Amino acid sequence: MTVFYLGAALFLLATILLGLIRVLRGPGSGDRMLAAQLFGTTGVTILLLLSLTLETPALVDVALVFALLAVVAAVAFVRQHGLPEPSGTPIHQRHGQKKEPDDDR
Amino acid sequence: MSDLLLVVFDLVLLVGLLGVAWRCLASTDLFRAVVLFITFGLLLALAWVRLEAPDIALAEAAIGAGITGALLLVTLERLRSIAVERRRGRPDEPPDPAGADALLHALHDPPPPRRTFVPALTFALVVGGLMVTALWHQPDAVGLEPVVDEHMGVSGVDHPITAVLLNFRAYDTFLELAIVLIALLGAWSLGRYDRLPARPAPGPILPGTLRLLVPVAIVTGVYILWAGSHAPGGAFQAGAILGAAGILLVLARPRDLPMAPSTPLRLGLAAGVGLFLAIGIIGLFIGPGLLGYPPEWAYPLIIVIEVAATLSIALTLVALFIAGRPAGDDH
Amino acid sequence: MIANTLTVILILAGLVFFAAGTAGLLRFPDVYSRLHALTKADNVGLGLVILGLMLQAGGPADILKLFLIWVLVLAAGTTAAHMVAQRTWTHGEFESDR
Amino acid sequence: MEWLAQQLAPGLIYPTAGAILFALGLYGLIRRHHLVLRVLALNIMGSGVFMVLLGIAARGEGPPDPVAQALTLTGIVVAVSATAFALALVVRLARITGQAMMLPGPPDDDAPVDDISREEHAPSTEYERERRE
Repeated sequence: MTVFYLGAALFLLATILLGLIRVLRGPGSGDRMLAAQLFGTTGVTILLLLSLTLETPALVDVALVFALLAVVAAVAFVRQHGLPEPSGTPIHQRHGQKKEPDDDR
Repeated sequence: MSDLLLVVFDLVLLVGLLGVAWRCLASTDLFRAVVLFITFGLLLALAWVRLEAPDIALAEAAIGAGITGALLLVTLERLRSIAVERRRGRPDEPPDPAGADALLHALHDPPPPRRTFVPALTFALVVGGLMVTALWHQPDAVGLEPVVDEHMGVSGVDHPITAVLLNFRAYDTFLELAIVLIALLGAWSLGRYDRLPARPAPGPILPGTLRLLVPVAIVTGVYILWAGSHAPGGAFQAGAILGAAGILLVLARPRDLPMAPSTPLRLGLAAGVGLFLAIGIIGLFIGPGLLGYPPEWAYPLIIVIEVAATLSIALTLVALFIAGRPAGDDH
Repeated sequence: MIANTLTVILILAGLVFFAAGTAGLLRFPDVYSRLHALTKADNVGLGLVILGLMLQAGGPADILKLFLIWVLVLAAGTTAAHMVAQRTWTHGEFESDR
Repeated sequence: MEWLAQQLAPGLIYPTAGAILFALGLYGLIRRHHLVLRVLALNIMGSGVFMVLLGIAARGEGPPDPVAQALTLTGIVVAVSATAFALALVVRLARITGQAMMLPGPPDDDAPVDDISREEHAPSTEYERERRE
């Protein structure tokens, strides 16, 4: 059983390293943030599997903290452009313009 | 079989860590560097787990996932807004001539000039090589584990790391709390800038998540603080979790909250250092020395100090995140 | 024995979802479809692994903690996906590579 | 196989990787100019140091050295507050000079500070306004 958990953790670690390609390539910042979010979930799973492999129950707490705080980076990400919304347009109106007017970059 | 897999796991993890650090420092796009740094923190927590340090992994989880990432992302936002403001110029002044350039540089760093390549590489190789040789020739030692183990009986707690932090080497922890406070004073001395404006939540999901997460974060923080006396956990980790919850609130608040009243805020920020010092001085007169406790009083005193330190660390982290003096206190 | 077999099956199924999530992240053409791959596959993957681990847990407290982790990750995943989608929708996609 | 597993024990490879991380951070610190990247490089150097400490603490049989772990915990909290302070300084510098960069060459040591910011950086309207107040 230990070997199985460890193998599963190793597999998940490999998926993280593969997913790094998306962070490196982008192209948009949304893609990068999404990849980081996926890594967070994968990390939680690895920690849970390791807690059984290494017989350290405290790792479940570590996983709990990761799960709890995974959202903070995403919320900080959406606060980028914390500037007031340009010209106060409703959020969905500006879809369809492929490129933003360069105003708030 | 299991040993072999562990070795493979270690190697893959370390290769990943080094690769992420390398790509992070080689990025021209700062946002990419920050996301890679967040990933670096995650992998680092796994490395601490492999080094049998769940306490450190817990702290890294709270700080790496919750605080550093948000701090860096918000710093990028501040830099961008500064650049945008400069480019727009003020209505009563001509626009900044360096404006467009400044915007380009705000979130991008051009590749470094080639002439620094050889000296930097040589310097880093020499330093790294010296460290590696020194490490390989260092003899194995048991360290201080037996000494700590021997004295666990008088420490007042059951978890060796908490015993070291709050009893055997209490002065380290005391000075560390002081440094955290000094960092905050330094940030405050820079003025009252860059308050993040409150924004209405984009849709119903964020407020709902907040309503779930913030109470759970508070309960988890208290749980981690309580667990510290007998298992991995303690004041730093709890403080970091509560601080991250506070940062989440600052980031996601839909409207401006009333400013924290000045005096209680300052009392809370200084509570950890102050209480620690007070108890330490009392120990000088009735106990075994400065920052020492009589063994029978050790447990309650440690708990009191830990609660105060948790509060102070959490408040300080949030205040460092906001990075400006509270408004209206210097008029 | 039965519990062990079930655990192995559940975790393997979870790993398949993780692999699918990563493949989607790498192969899908734009950020919205990647979002889709990630939030579906990833959370089900974690759910299956946690279900498998619950069978090995020591007591009700451990089971509750595992369940709480899953709920928290679900909430975080939902929120993060919504935030990223909203941001991309309003601010356009390629601003990171200017 | 046994021999290999023994050679690659965590007590050896993690400190080595820590030393490499330190060197990598140093390299980045020297070469990159943007201050946020420099803060990241400093953080990576710090992580390398922590990894060396914890790796050495985990050597040998039995539980790891709690003193080294406690020191690392202290170090992490100090590192995060120092990072926050450094980032606040970066933002302040960007407000004053318009750039979050270290300039490639050293400024003239004899020049008064005001002159440096005026000559080497963009002219800073905000800085001026502040001084007028």
